[in-house]
Amino acid sequence: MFNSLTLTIESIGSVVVRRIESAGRLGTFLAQIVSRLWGHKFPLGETIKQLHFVGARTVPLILISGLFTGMVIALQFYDTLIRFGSVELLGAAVAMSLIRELGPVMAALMVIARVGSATCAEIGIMRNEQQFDALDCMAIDSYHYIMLPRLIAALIAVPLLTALFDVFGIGGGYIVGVLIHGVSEGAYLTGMADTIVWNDVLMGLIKSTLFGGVILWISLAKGFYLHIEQKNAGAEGVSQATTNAVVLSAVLMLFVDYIVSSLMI
Amino acid sequence: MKRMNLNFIVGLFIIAGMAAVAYLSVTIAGVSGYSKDNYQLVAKFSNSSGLKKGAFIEIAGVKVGKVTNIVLDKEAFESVATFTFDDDVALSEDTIASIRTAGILGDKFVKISPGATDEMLSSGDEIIETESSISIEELVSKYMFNSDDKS
Amino acid sequence: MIYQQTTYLHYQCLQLNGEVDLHNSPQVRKQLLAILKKGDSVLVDFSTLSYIDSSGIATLVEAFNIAKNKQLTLTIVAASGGPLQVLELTNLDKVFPMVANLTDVKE
Amino acid sequence: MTTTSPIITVKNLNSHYGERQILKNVNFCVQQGEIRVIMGGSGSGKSTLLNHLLALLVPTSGSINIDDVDVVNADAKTLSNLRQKMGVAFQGGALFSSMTVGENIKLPLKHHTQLDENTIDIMARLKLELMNLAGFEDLMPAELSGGMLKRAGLARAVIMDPKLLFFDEPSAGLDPVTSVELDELILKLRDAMNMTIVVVTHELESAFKIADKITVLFDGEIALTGTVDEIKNSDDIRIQNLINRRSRNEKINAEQYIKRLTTGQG
Repeated sequence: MFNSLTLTIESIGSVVVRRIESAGRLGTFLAQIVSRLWGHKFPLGETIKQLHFVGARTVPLILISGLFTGMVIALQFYDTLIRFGSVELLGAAVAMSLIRELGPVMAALMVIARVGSATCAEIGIMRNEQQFDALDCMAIDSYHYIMLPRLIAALIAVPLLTALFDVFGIGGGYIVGVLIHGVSEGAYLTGMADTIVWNDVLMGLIKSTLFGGVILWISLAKGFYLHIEQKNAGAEGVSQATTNAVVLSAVLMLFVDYIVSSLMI
Repeated sequence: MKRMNLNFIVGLFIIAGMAAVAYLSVTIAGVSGYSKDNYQLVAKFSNSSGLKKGAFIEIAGVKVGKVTNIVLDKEAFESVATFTFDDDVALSEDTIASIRTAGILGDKFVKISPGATDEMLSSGDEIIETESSISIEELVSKYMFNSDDKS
Repeated sequence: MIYQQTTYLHYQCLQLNGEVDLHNSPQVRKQLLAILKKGDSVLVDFSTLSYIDSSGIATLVEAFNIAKNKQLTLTIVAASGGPLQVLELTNLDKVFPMVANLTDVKE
Repeated sequence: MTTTSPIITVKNLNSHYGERQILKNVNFCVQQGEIRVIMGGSGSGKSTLLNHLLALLVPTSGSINIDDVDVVNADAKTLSNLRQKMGVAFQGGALFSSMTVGENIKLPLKHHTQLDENTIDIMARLKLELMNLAGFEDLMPAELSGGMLKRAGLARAVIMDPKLLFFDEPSAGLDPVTSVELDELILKLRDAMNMTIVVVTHELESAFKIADKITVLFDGEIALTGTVDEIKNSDDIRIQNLINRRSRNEKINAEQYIKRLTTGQG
């Protein structure tokens, strides 16, 4: 009885210790990457490659999901606003919710699904195949050569993807509100313009930049520390690490979302 | 060739993204590099409850400016609002500024009723005649009180 | 200096000294390409060369190819020891014209 | 071999993985120009030893000196300089899957030298020729077989003409012919480039063929370091078992055996 109690306490303790260690690793990992901004030649070629992967190739997904998100919220708001007789607020409502909240969050979720998971798996496989050992042995700094370009690419690409998401979402809202339900075009567009201020757009941009950073940070770290954090270093380890990365970056993203919202509203 | 192709696609993406950001901030949020010339007037209200920074200023239902600042005059305990008008809107000294509500539950805005004198207000001047917010609660309680009185 | 340049018959003779490696092979390359640009054939004298790495070999390959396209020659003189083994390892001893002594060079 | 000071000196090396001790007081030297084979079965600690030599792991105690650099305590700059003089061929090649074979091989040169693009291209092709990989330059690693990957990894390892080459399991997973070719290549590299080569393997045949000296590891301890003949004539029963490919038929302690089977401890 006493024995099992000590065992339980011990195992709880070790879980706590592991969590704290893991958080510490994430922190030092980020600090290492950021420190490579100074005193090194900026890895432009790799960053462009990553902008292509993170940004350009995510655009179709962003456009489609943006369009449908805009259509759905326009439909929902239309149904709500019509009961209060204020459908002229539709444009404002759609744009406001997209620009401030839904755009950044939905675009980030798309980036997690497409880029975060793939990146974590790729980095994990690189770890498994000793590619990081090889980089070390060639005296090539992995933080500088592998991590930094990906993080920078995300910081640039995710806000742009979010803006595209917003614009297509507004377009989707226009289709549902104006073309299908006959809200006047003027009301939809000027309603938007009258309500949205620069602060709203800025909030969206700040959020999406941070989300981009968080997603790549977590995904890179979970892949990079695969050999430390996973019991099974093989294919199972990669899949487990990817799952962890997706879940953690999604949760952390929403946390950051709340913090930024509460600071800026 | 392959490299150029990659740069081209990335360039295209950046341009499209920037265009989207520009659309959101310029067309929708109304931020513009060149600001339309404007001038400021101040107005004091005994109560500006519900009026917010950024609220519209209308003349005859047309938007002519925005409320850019609201502070408390700490001596007179009055609300001092700063109005920013487009330059082509000229107002005379006996202009009346009143805080109104759009619809029953809508936003507060400022309604300007132009005066008739030849003396024009210039930047920094004060609109003397103002009408403060009327809250529904006050209206309702006034009505209730009056009806109580009668009975 | 990593090389000395002399004139031998109608050749420009580039004598390599000591060790040719990643750091000084660009100098050798520059000089070799300059000679070939002027339209002279080259002798590369290995007699005082103790070590040549693959960047040096790659430089010779590039120069040899340019020489061939201009109907000039690039001849290796007095290769022995390590440098010769490197040429053998890469099978270039069968590609470059090689002579044992400067005196063996034909006019 | 030369009698100058050794290029690698390992003294009293101890290493732990968690609680478990992997290396126990390992001592050995490798001379310049030598081909040293580190041999041992799986779990003998040979891979751990290699990782220590490559400064990828930090030992519990002991010192490693490579080319007059204290590897354990070296700062980043010194280590980076040393590593540019070392080449490492990993077991599976460890090529980057997002780059072509050619780009992979040129990577160290692009990073560490200011050589002309033409020179770099020719150097890479020279090494590919050497590894019998001519014409595979523009393929992606995923399109190569295991043996090709290994050779491409070797090409990358020697692209900078290192003084010192480490080779992890050269013949593992290769057909006998390719394996023999690789052994010959290792000998040629040493002779032509005067490289010091450290090979980690469990293959006896190739070890006997290429080694100047062999260091045999058992359970994290050095059983013997010696020439091929010394190893062959060793009367250490474990080494004889390894040579004759006999299984480890240690004497069974019946009581402990039953305990292990039933409780998983002991």
